[in-house]
Amino acid sequence: MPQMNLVQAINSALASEMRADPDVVVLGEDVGKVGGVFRVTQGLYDEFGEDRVIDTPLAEGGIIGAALGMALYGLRPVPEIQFSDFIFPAFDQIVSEVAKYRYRSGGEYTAPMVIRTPVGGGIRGGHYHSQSPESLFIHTAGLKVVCPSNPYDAKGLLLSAIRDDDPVMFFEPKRVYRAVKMEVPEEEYTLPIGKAKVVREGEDVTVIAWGAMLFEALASAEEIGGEGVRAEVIDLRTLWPVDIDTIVESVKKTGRVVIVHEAPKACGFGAELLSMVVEKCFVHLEAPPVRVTGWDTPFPYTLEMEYLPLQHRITPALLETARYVP
Amino acid sequence: MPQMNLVQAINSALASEMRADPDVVVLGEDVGKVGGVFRVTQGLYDEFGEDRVIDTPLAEGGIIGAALGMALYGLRPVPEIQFSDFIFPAFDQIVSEVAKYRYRSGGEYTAPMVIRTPVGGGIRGGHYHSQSPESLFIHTAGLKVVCPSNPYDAKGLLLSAIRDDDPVMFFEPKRVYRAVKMEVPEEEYTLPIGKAKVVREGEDVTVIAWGAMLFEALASAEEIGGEGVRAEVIDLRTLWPVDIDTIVESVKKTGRVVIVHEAPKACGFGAELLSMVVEKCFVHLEAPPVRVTGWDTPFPYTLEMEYLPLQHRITPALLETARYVP
Amino acid sequence: MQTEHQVVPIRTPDNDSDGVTSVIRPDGSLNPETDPKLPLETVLDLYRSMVRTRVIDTQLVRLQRQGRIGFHIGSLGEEACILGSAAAMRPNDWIMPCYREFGALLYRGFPLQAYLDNMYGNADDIVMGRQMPDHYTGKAYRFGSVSSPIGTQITQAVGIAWAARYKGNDEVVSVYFGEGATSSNEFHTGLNFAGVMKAPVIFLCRNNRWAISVPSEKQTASVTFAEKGVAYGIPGVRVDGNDILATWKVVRECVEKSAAGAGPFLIEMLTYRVGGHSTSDDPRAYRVQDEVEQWRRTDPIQRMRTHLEGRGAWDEARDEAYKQEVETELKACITAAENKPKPELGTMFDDVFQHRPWHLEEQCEALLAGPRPKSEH
Amino acid sequence: MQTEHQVVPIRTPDNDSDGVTSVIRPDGSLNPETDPKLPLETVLDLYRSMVRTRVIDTQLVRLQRQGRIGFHIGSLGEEACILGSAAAMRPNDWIMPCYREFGALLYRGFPLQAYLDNMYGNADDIVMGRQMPDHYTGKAYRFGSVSSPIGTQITQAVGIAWAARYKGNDEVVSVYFGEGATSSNEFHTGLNFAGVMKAPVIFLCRNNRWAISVPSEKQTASVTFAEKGVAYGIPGVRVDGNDILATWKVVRECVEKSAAGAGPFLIEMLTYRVGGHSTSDDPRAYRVQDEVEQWRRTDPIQRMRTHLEGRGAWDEARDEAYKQEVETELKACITAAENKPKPELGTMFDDVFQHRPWHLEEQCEALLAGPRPKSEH
Ligand SMILES: Cc1ncc(C[n+]2csc(CCOP(=O)(O)OP(=O)(O)O)c2C)c(N)n1
Ligand SMILES: Cc1ncc(C[n+]2csc(CCOP(=O)(O)OP(=O)(O)O)c2C)c(N)n1
Ligand SMILES: [Mg+2]
Ligand SMILES: [Mg+2]
Repeated sequence: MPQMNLVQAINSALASEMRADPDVVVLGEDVGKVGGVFRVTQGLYDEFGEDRVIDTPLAEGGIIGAALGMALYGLRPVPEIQFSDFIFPAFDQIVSEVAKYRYRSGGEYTAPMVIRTPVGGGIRGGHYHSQSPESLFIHTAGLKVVCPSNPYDAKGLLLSAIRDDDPVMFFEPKRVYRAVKMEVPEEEYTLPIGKAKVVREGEDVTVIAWGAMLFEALASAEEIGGEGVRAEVIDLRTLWPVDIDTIVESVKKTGRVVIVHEAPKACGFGAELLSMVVEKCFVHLEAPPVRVTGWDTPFPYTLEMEYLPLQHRITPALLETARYVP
Repeated sequence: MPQMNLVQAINSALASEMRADPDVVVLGEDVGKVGGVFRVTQGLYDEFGEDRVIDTPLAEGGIIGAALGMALYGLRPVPEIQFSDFIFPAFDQIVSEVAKYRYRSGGEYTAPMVIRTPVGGGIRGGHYHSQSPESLFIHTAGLKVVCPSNPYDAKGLLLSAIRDDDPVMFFEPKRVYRAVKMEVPEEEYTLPIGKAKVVREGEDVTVIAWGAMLFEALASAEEIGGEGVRAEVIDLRTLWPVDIDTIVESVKKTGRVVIVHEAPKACGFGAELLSMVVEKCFVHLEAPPVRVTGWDTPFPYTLEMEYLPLQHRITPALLETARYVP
Repeated sequence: MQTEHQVVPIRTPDNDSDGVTSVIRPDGSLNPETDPKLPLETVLDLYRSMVRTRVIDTQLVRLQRQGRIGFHIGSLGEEACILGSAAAMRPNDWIMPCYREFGALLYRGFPLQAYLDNMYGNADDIVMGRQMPDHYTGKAYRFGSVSSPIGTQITQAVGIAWAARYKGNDEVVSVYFGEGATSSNEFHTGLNFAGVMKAPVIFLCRNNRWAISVPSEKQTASVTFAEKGVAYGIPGVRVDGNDILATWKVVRECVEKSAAGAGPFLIEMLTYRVGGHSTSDDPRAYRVQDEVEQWRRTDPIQRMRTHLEGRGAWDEARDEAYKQEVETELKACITAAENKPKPELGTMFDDVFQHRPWHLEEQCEALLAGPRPKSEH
Repeated sequence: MQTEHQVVPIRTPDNDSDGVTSVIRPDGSLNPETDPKLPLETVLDLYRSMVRTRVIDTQLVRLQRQGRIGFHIGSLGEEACILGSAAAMRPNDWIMPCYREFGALLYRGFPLQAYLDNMYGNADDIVMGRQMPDHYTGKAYRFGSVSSPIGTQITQAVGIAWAARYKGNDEVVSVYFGEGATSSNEFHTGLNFAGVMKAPVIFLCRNNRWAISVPSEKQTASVTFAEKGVAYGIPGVRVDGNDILATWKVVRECVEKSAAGAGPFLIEMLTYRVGGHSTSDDPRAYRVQDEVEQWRRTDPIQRMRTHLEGRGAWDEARDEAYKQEVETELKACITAAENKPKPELGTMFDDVFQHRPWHLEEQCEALLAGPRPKSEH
């Protein structure tokens, strides 16, 4: 089985689905000839031609609006937004149109599309090449939100997302685009949207993470293992609709939970996760749930490692939570 | 003292500040000659002329982008977005520019402006004349968010917001635009941004609300008073930065809290409030905090009264929370 | 060098001259140079479609005033440009509406009852009472879903057209919007994408002179709306939008060219919003009655009727009879719509996604378990 | 009627003819009809500003390759249009940058050390290391803050211009953007608002033929970028952007007209992005070297030097000496910048708001209390 990094796995998913289904088209800025600024669509232009791998003018609203038209017609477009920080010119199309088209047309029309976009910090990107806007889309009824952490999941989830009849926001953690290589089947396979994965079992405290922060959470879990604290690590993979069963089961077991994300704390997805945990596991909670997140500031450049909720911040939060006595 | 409804109080605030400060200008769609589709800016065009009350072309991004330019130059623009549902074409300007200009210019520039916009449902507005997008702006570092429930607060808060050196989202609960009249001074006065108000004291359960839902919360509080349950009602008034002291003090007293808002539940501001309460009052909580919110669907037309978190849904939540035994 | 462009002042059909195509002359005769020479039955059909639209419009405003429906946004005075353009689209072509084009949808065969059910948001409403009145949809009629946010349908139309061509289907997409919408992000992006992609889209700009209270001269400093096509390499065309034959002709020509590979066209249809913006609006607050009266003189229905009567093809009796027929049909639909129940509660949670996820199941159960709200509104 | 527009094919300064103003001829002589007849000292000053910009650009790319700075987005080949236009703005006028205009900021007197501190994001960085390199700001120089999202500065420029006029100040605002940015929402809205408001804005479109990997002919189907002004009632002007004298002349004329009340202008400056989009980009993946070579022949610095040498006002020795001077200054600034500490941790929480609210105080305390991250990156 070939070894692939995240970029290659996503590329492989796109290529295999485009081979299988002529209704799948890719569009976005620089996705064609040059294969995307992160080279995720490399080779697709040569294989499938400029009708299926479309270099668009510089307008995210046009990319999503046109993709929505294609989806309404019956295609399965996979638009790319070059950085998720640049999704906002398309925000109206996404939240007012893509998310609501099925609902507002009484189910007459559907809007199947996968909006792929790199997300997250740690690549010296400053304000506008680092943000994690997932909670804005989770708040918008009608969108599924996926964020894989590793190549295998990425391919399986992307294939599911393209075949899904609902629009899916597909956030790609760019900090780990090339960080991890693992075995990924050349052939197609799917992983279910809506299923989290317990990537490390433990009895003492649950840590919920996704994307690039999953690796930080894992590192912390290993680190505190040395101190005899057993952390269970959940990789959410799908952010919305979230896999509540896996979360509840774990928190009922540990009674303690730490939630990690890069986005600012205020109204981040961590707030929703924390709230759901409290609503569903109140009597099981042995410690206050804790959020380890980006600060409530714009994303900084020089100090980005001080901004991100990395291992050095997750570890003490895990220890404190695991050892909390009321 | 004159009796004013919310529309009149906001109008009075605008007129008095425009008289006092020539740097205050109003711009937006239909704000001029006709005085706004809700008549909030009525009379301003006649009094201050078309240079200070500007009917713009139909482009929210232009309204906010131009307002930002004015603010950078030193004016204090008060742009109006006709419905908060139509704020999304301006979303990029607001979250990428207005919110970050001070920060990213190292404090060289400031972006003082008040973005006024009607918010909320209950006026038969369907998907696009009913939404409550506050959490999207709370999640964006750099914005203050205000939502008054009554005419007196509205005038005092609007005057503070215009004089504030930071950008303020000023959400006006349109369902109660003309519902309540109260005494409002003709002359100028300010109320501090960042201060909530305990509008009803009680020992048994805290209910947090704002805007139009405040009245529903109050009605529920009265209703359960008959059953001997004493609810404390907090009108947040400023959503961000939220008045944490008032909330914590109340929840420490009651040990129980119900949060009410119209926006969908997932990643709504209720999630943040609930999380903060848990983080700050864990050991004081005698019952799981509860959210009574809009459903996680687009905002419906015919069934909107079944969508909104009105008295009929707040009352049982309050009773259950007040009577909760683990 | 200054880029030059032809200056074409905004004209009413009254002072029509070069630059704006029209067919029906003030005396009712047709300009033989522009007359599309449609069979009489088609001309009568076009005329009746306008009358039907107006009868319905008038009745809906009345229902709103009586509090029986919540809202209506109509097409009073704009019937010719809406019906003429809709009729000029071929059956396989697509129509992406703005919000004033219920006449176009009915013209395509959408049942009047279904439209009324949408106006009432009842259990039979095609969108299940989820959207405001006049936010219909008609996929079977190749007609998009009405949305309130201005302009969003424009880029979507480009995507549909692109997709149709990609699939090798001979289909052109028309998309309606007001002149106010030319200021929107989506107008710019839609036309720019269409120009680059050479997508078969007919951009139909209803220049009815007003965007709620904002007159078209405050909307843009360009001299015409058609010339905005220059910015996208798209031919801009102006037509007398109160002349249904002229509209039909110009639109059909563009459709044929576009189908043949000529790419997109921008058509500015000169008309006038005779009524308020919607039932929520009173235009007396911002415009003078004189202007309205001037435009009433070019009423598209009256112009067509003058023509038909001159031809001996129509008369007062037939007009009355036809109106009566529409009114009878309409009354029956209203009665039926009013007697239908509201949509079922659970439908609120359908179609957010294809399948209801757990959280919507949970919320639906909570809603069904009650309690019920005290007031209906 | 089809709106007509003049068709002006995209030209390089090589095949320049009518429609595109230029001054410096291939042989270095000046076209007397267009020559702005600047004093020699000014001409030398313009030349030196280009050389300085290029020396800095070249060095910054090197620093990035060595891993000493994180990023650079430069102006290689575009110096004439950037410096010529910046120089043509009057001292009280405003400049709203895109991201390639550090040369314009330095031209206005911004200290080179301050620019280098920004490139390093150190404690002395004017934006406190908050933004990526090349995201400077210069309010004292009437220069806006660089932002990454494409186009956002365009509507802001209109607001500034409107405000200046409202305050009765004789100030014009210029705003830079690439030809790719003409596809953005903000280009459309900015030009439309400026047209309607008659705001004194000079829209400076650097048509450098590429938007990262997308060539200008995939960006739009309009023949030129200048003609996009038609859509907004704004005169569109084309200038040889590799000719600093032509750029100066055209921009200054527009500034004067605009200041006198003529409203906004759109200037398309024809140039070429000789380097990669930024240090993150390798253009060999999408364009042929021939094209680059063709444009190198019209190099704006070489053209100006040919002119100056022809006049006997410059020679190799002076050129070397000047470059040496800049390099020495630059090296000192680099050394200084590299030796400065990072911004203090607490600064991360300043300027989100005027005063730190409780939640940022709390977060700042948590951060300061540690622990510190394991790696710097
Ligand atoms: C993005 C957005 N902004 C504002 C509105 C409110 N609004 C509804 S219709 C309208 C005017 C539209 O004018 P025009 O495009 O000329 O169409 P017309 O109503 O004249 O047919 C406005 C401002 C909206 N629906 N969407
Ligand atoms: C809204 C947005 N989308 C995408 C990007 C990524 N991006 C950065 S520069 C660029 C190309 C810009 O081209 P152009 O406007 O011609 O300017 P140039 O770089 O050629 O000077 C793109 C797509 C961005 N910064 N902002
Ligand atoms: Mg209009
Ligand atoms: Mg470019």
